Amino acid sequence: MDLSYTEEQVLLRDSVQKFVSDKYDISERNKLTATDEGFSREHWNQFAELGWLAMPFAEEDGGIGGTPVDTMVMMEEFGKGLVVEPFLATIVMAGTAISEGGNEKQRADLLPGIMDGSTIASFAYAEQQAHHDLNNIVTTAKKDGDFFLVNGTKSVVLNARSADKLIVTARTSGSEQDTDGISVFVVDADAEGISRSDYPTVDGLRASEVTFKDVKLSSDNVLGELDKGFPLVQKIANRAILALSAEAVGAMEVLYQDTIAYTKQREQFDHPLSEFQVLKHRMTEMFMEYSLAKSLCMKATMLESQDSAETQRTIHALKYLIGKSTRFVAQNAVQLHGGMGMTEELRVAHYFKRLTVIDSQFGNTDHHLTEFVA
Amino acid sequence: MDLSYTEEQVLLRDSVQKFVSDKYDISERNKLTATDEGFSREHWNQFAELGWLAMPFAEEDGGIGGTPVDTMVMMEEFGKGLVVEPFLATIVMAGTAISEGGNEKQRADLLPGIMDGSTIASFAYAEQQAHHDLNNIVTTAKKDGDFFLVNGTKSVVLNARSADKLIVTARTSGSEQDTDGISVFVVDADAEGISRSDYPTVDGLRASEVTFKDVKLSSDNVLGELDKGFPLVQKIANRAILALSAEAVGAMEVLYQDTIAYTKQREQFDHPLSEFQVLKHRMTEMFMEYSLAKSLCMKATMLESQDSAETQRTIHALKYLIGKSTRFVAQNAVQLHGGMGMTEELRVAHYFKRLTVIDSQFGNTDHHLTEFVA
Amino acid sequence: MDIEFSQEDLDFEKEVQDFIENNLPKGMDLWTKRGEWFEALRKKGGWDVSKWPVEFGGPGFTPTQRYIFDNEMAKNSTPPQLPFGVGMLAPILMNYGSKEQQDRFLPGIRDSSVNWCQGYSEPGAGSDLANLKTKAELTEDGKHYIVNGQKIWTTLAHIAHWMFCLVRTSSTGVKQEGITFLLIPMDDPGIEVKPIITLGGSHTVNEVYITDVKVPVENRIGEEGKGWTYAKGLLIHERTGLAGIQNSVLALEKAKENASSIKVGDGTLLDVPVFKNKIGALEAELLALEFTELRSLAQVSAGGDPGPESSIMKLKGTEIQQRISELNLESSGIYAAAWGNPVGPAFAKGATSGYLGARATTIYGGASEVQKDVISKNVLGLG
Amino acid sequence: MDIEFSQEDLDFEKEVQDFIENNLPKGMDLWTKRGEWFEALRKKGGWDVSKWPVEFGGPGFTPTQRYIFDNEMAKNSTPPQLPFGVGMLAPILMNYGSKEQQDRFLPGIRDSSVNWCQGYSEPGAGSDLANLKTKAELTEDGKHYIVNGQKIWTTLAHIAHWMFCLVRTSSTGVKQEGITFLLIPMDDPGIEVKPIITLGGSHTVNEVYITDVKVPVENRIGEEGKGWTYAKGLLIHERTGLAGIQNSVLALEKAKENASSIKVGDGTLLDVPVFKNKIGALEAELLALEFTELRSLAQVSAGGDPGPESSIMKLKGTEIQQRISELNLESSGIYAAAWGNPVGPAFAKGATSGYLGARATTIYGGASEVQKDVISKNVLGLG
Repeated sequence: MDLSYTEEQVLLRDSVQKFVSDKYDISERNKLTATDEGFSREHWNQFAELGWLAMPFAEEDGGIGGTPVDTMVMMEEFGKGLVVEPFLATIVMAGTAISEGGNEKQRADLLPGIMDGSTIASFAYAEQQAHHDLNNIVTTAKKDGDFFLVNGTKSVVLNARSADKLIVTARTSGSEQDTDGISVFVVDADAEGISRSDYPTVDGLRASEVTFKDVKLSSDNVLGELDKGFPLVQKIANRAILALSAEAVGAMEVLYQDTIAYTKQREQFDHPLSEFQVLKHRMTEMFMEYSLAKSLCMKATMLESQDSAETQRTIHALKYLIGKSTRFVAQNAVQLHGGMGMTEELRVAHYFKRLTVIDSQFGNTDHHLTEFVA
Repeated sequence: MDLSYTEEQVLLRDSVQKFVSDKYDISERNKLTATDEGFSREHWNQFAELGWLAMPFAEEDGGIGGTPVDTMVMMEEFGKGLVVEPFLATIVMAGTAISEGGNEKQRADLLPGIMDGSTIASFAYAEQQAHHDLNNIVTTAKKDGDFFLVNGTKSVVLNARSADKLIVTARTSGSEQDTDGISVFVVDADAEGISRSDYPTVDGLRASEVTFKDVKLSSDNVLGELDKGFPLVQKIANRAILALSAEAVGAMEVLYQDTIAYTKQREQFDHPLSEFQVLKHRMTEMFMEYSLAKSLCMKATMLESQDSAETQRTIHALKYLIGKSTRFVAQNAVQLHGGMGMTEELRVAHYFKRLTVIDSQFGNTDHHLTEFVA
Repeated sequence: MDIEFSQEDLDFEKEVQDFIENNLPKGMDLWTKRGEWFEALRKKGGWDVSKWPVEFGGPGFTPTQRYIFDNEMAKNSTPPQLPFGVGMLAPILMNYGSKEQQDRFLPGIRDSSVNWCQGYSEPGAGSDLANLKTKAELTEDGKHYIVNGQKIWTTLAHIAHWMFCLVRTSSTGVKQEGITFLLIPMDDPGIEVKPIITLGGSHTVNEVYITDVKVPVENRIGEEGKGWTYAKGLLIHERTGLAGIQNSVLALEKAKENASSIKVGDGTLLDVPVFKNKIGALEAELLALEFTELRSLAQVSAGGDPGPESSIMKLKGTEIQQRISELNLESSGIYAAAWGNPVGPAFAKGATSGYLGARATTIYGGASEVQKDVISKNVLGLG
Repeated sequence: MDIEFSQEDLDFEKEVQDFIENNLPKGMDLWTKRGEWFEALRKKGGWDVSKWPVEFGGPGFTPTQRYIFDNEMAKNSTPPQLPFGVGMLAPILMNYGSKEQQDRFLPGIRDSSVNWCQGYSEPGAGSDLANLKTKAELTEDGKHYIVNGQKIWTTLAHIAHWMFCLVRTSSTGVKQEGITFLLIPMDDPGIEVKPIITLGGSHTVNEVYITDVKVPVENRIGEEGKGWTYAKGLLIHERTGLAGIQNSVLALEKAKENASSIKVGDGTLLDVPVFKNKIGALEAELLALEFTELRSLAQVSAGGDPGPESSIMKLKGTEIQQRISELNLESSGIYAAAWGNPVGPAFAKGATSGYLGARATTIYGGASEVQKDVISKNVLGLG
C-alpha cells in the first residue's frame, strides 16, 4: 500500500498548481466566464501542450496512459482554482466514451484531435423525465435501412456550444427505464437536425438544451455494442463522478482555508471572529468534512483505477458524501463570511455556486444514498 | 383561542407539583424502584384521594370529566419528578380502554375500582413479531362454543406484576397484519392459564412477558365490538402517546435546567463551563428542542381533546418530534455533565434512561416519521 | 385551554377573507392594480397600516386579529408593502418623533409616495451593530449635523428618497451610547449609492457613501445619543417578523407540489423515501413552530410579554426557510445548474437563486450565532 | 499510489490469519483458555506485546504490520488485554523509567500477573486534566513522598495491584509544571476504592481516596515536576486508539444483521427506508474514516508524522460508535425497555446498556468539545 503520489504525479500537481496560481484569480475567471464560450481557447491549447489533455488516454492511442488517480490530481487543483475550461466535458466524459467504447478506427479518428486540443466534445445524456436516473432514456435512434434516425432532447449538455463532437445516448430498443436497449453514438455537433438553446450555468459555465430531429447516423457512429451501451454510460458517469468529487475536494479546501483567513481578520464585538469558540468548532467541522470526503475520493479513485469489484458501491457512497460535505462546508463558509459571503465580490460565493452545481451533476446526494443502500 | 390553563388546571398542576417536590427527590425514587412492586401503594392511594385517578373519566361514570389536556397537565409534572406510580398503565391505557370501549355494565363494574385506587390495571398489546405495528397481532382468541380461548404471548406489559386486570388484544379473525379481526378483552390478571415473567425496566419500572394458554373468556370480557377493536387500540395508543409526550416534555425541562445549573458551578480551564460559547449554544439548542416539543405536545393534546380530524397525523408528528428532541436533549445533558452525567448519582442519568424508554413505547421516532409521511 | 378562535375572532377571519375575495386583483392585475388594492385596504379602516394604532389612523387590531389578518394576507399572497416606512420608521416616529415630524413624514409613508431605506449596518459593524462609525458633528450654530461615513447592506437604497440612519455623535463611553437617529434625504449630492450584487445574482442591497452631508437638527428623532434605544426595540420586532412562518407553511406546500411533478422511476420524487422523510421531518418542526407562535400570541393577548419561546422563532424560522429552499433545489434536479433561461420544469427557474438567496436569512437581521448568544444570555441566564 | 498491500505485507497478513486460525480458542474456550492464547502470542515472537520495540521483547512491527495485526485481531474478536499495563504504563517505563524500574515492573506487566490502573483524573479536573490537586510532599529525609488526594473515573481500580499516578509536587508556575509521575501500590492502607455505578448499570470505574500514602522515591518515574510531559505524549496515542474504527466496521455489520432479524411488515427493519438510509449514511462515513486511518498510516510508514487527518479520528470514531449503538437500540424495539432478563431477540439484551455506555466515548479520553478546541488550535491555527 502506498498512498503517496508518484514523482510524475507530484510534477503534474505542481504544474497545474502553477497554472492556477498564474492564471486564475477570481477577476481573471470572471473575465473568462463573461466571454461567449465561457472559457479560454488559449488556456486549452496550453493544457494540450502540457500534455494534460492526453493524460488519461492509453499509450497505444497516443496518450500518456494515466489512471483516474492522475485525473484526480488534476481535478483537485482545477477545483482549487475554479478552472472553467472544458476538461470534464471533453476529456473525462467524451474522452472516456471514445477510449472505453470506441473501436480502433474510432479511437484513431477522434482521440488525436481531443488530445491536441483541436476537438472540443461533450456528453449529451440527461433528459427531463429522467431526473437523475442514467437508464431513463426516451430519445430514440430508430433503424431506418442502413441508418439510424435520432429524435429527442438532451438537457444541460455542458459546453455544447463549443463542441465539435457530441456523445449521445439513445434508445435503440426497450422502454423508458430499461437498461437494455441503450446505445451510445458519436455525432458531429453540426449535423443536420441538431439544434441548440444555449445558456450560462449558475457557476458561470455554459450548457445547452440540444434537440435532435431526424438526425441521420450510420453504424459507424455507434460506440461499442448496439443496445448494450448502458455499462459504457455507467463507466462515463463513474469517471465523471470521480472527477467532480476531486474538484469538489479542491474547492472545499479553499473554502475552509478562506474562512479561517477571513475570521482571523474580521472583528466583531472587539474580537477577531476566529476567537469565538462556536466558530472555531464550526471550522473544525468543516475541516473534518473536507478530510473525510478527500479520503473517500482517494479510495474510490484507486478502486476505479484498479477495476475493483467494490468500485460501484464506493462511488455511490462517495457522491453521497461529497454532496453532504460540500453542502456543509459551502453553507458555513458563506455563513461565517457573513454579509460579505453573500456578495459576488469575494471568491467564496463562486465556490459556493460551483459546489451547488456539482451536487446536481450525475446524481445528487439523495440519489446516490438511495443507490448505495439499494 | 385560549392557550392558558383553566383555574382548575392551575390548581391541578400546583397540587401535582407539590406532591413531586414533597415526595420525589431522586433518593426517594431510588427507594421506590428498589421495592418489589417498583412503586408506592401509599402514593397511589393519595392520588386517588386527590382525585387524580378519576380525572379523565366521564362524570356519568363517576369521574371528574377531564380532557386529555388535564392528563397533560399531570403527566408533565410527573415527568419532572420521574414519578413511578402506574398512572400510564392503569389510568391512561386501561382507563381509556374501559371508558372508551366498555359498555355501561363494564364501566360500572370496573371504573370505580380504578378511580378509588383499589384496582391496578394494564394494557397487554405488544408482541415480538410486531416491532412497533399496532395491527400486527398473532395472539388468538378462538371461539369455542360460548367462550373464547386466548393463546399467545404479550411483551413488555407495564406493571403486570401488580395488575388486577389486564386489557388484552387478540385476533378473533383475519391474519397477522389485518386491522380487521382484532378484538379487545378485559381479563382478570390471575385467570387460569395466565403466566408471567417479571423484570425491571431500564428506567426502574416494572414490566412482564405475559403468556396466555387456553385462557377462557366469555363475551362479557369483550370491550367494544368483536373483530372491530382496532380503532379502540389506536385510541388507547394515541392517549398513551400524548401522556408519554407530556411526561417527556416535563423531563426535558428538568434536563436542560439541570444542565444550566451544573455548568454554572462546574469549572474547567479556570472558567465555569457555562462561559464556553459552544456549551451556551448547545444549551440554547436544548431549550429550543424542548420548546418546540412542548408546543406540538400542546397542539396535539388539544386536537385530541376536541376530536379533530387532524389529530392522528399530528400525533404521528408529535411522537416523531418527541423522539428526536428527547434524544438531543438527553444526550447533551449527559455530555455537558461530563463524567458525572454517566453516574447513577446525579438525577440526569435517570431522566436519560426514562426518555430512552419513552422512545421505545408505542412506536419510536423512526416509526412515527414513517407513518407521518405515509 | 381551547385551540379554536372565539366566535368574534372567527367572524373577523371571515371578514378578512371576504375582503380579500372581493378586493384582491386577480392574475396579472395583481401587478398593475396594486394601488387600488392598497386604497381599498385604507378605506376599510386603516387596514393598509394594520399595525398602526387607532390614533394614527390604524385599525387598532387586537394581537389575535393581527395574527389572523397577517395569516390571511400570507395565505393569499397579497402584495407586500416595503417594510421600511410603514413597518420600521413609522413606529419610531410615533413613539419618539415630535408632532411636527409625525405630520411631516407619516402621510408620505402611508401612501407610499416616499420610499425609505434603513441605514444601520456598516462595514465594520455586522452583527455587532452598535459598533458603528458614521460620524455626525453638530455645526457651531447648532443647526445642522455634518455626516460622514459609510453604510452597507442598505436594502433598496437605490430607489429610496430618504434614509433613516444611525450615526455616532459621541465616541466616549460604551458604544451603545452616543448614537443618534437621523433622517437623511437621499438626493443630497453627498450621498453615493453603489450596488452590491449578491449570491442569487440580484441587486437588492447597496453600499451608501455619505460625504459631508448637512442634515438639519429638525431631522433628528428624539434626543441626541439616544438613537440606539429607539432602534433596538424595533430590531427585536423585526427579527420576530423575519421568521416568516406562514410563508414557510405555504412554501412547503408549494415545494411538495413541485416534487410531486417530478417523475422518478414509476412514481414521483415525493415517493422517494429519503426525500419524503426529509419533508416529513421539516413539516413536523414547522407544525411545532407554528404553534409556538400561537403560544407567544396567546401570552401577548393575555397582556403578558411574548415569552421566551418567541426568541427562537427567527432562528428556527430562517433555518426552515433555508431547508425548504433546499427541497426545491433538489427537485429541480439537473436543472439546478441552469441560470437565466427557463429550462426544465417551470419552478426550476427560481429554485437555485432561491436557494442561494436564502443563505442570507441566517445572516441578516442578527446572524444565527448572535441570536444564540442573545438567547443563552437573556433567556437561559448564561453569562 | 496503490491501495493494495505489498506482497510482504500480504504474506504477513496471511501469517497473522493462520496464527489466529490455529491458536485462537473456539467458543466458550475463549474464556477459559485466555492464558494459553496469550502464551501462544508470546511464543510467536512477542506478539503478546505487539506495540513494544524489539529491545524490550516486542516484535518490532512496521506501522503497516501493526495496522494489519490490529485489524485481524479486531476482525476475529480476540480477547483484549487490559490496556493500562502493556499499552499505557510500559511505553512510559521504556522511555523515562530507570533500568531498575524497567526490570522490576515490565515482567509483571507482560505476563499480566500485576494489574495496573491509571490515576490521572480528579473531581476538579475532567477534560482539564492538568488541573490536578492530589498532593505529594517529600519527607525531610528525601526518601518518600506523602501523597494525599482523590482520583476519579479510575477504571478497574478495584482489581488493580498498582496505580500509576499523576501528583502535584509544586503549585507555583503554570499548572502543567509541578506534576510528578508516581507508582503507588493499591494495597496500602491509605488507599480506599469506592465504586461508581454508571449509566449502563455496570461497575468499571471508581473513586480512589489517597490518605497519607507513603511512596518511596524509587517509585517516581523520571524527574520530579516532569510527569505531565511523560503522560501527555501517550494521551494523544490513547485518543487515536479510542477511535475503534475496525471494531465499528464489525459492529456495523452486526447491527445490520440484528436489524435484518427484525420483521417489519412483509420485510425486515433493514428494508424500512428511514432506517436503511441512516445505516447507509453511517457506512459511507465509516468507509471514509477507515481510509483516513490508512492515509495517516501511510504517512507514518513513509517516516512522517500521522498528519492532521489523524486528529479527527477519535472525534469521528466515537461519534460513529454512538450512532451504531443507537441502531441496535432501535432494532431492539419495545425490548429496549427491558433490563436484566433476556426478553425479545437475543441481541436486545445488550442493546440498551450498549447505548447508555457508549455515551461515555465522547466524554472520556478528552471530551469531544475539548478535541475540537485542540484541533482548531493545533491543526487549523485558530488562537
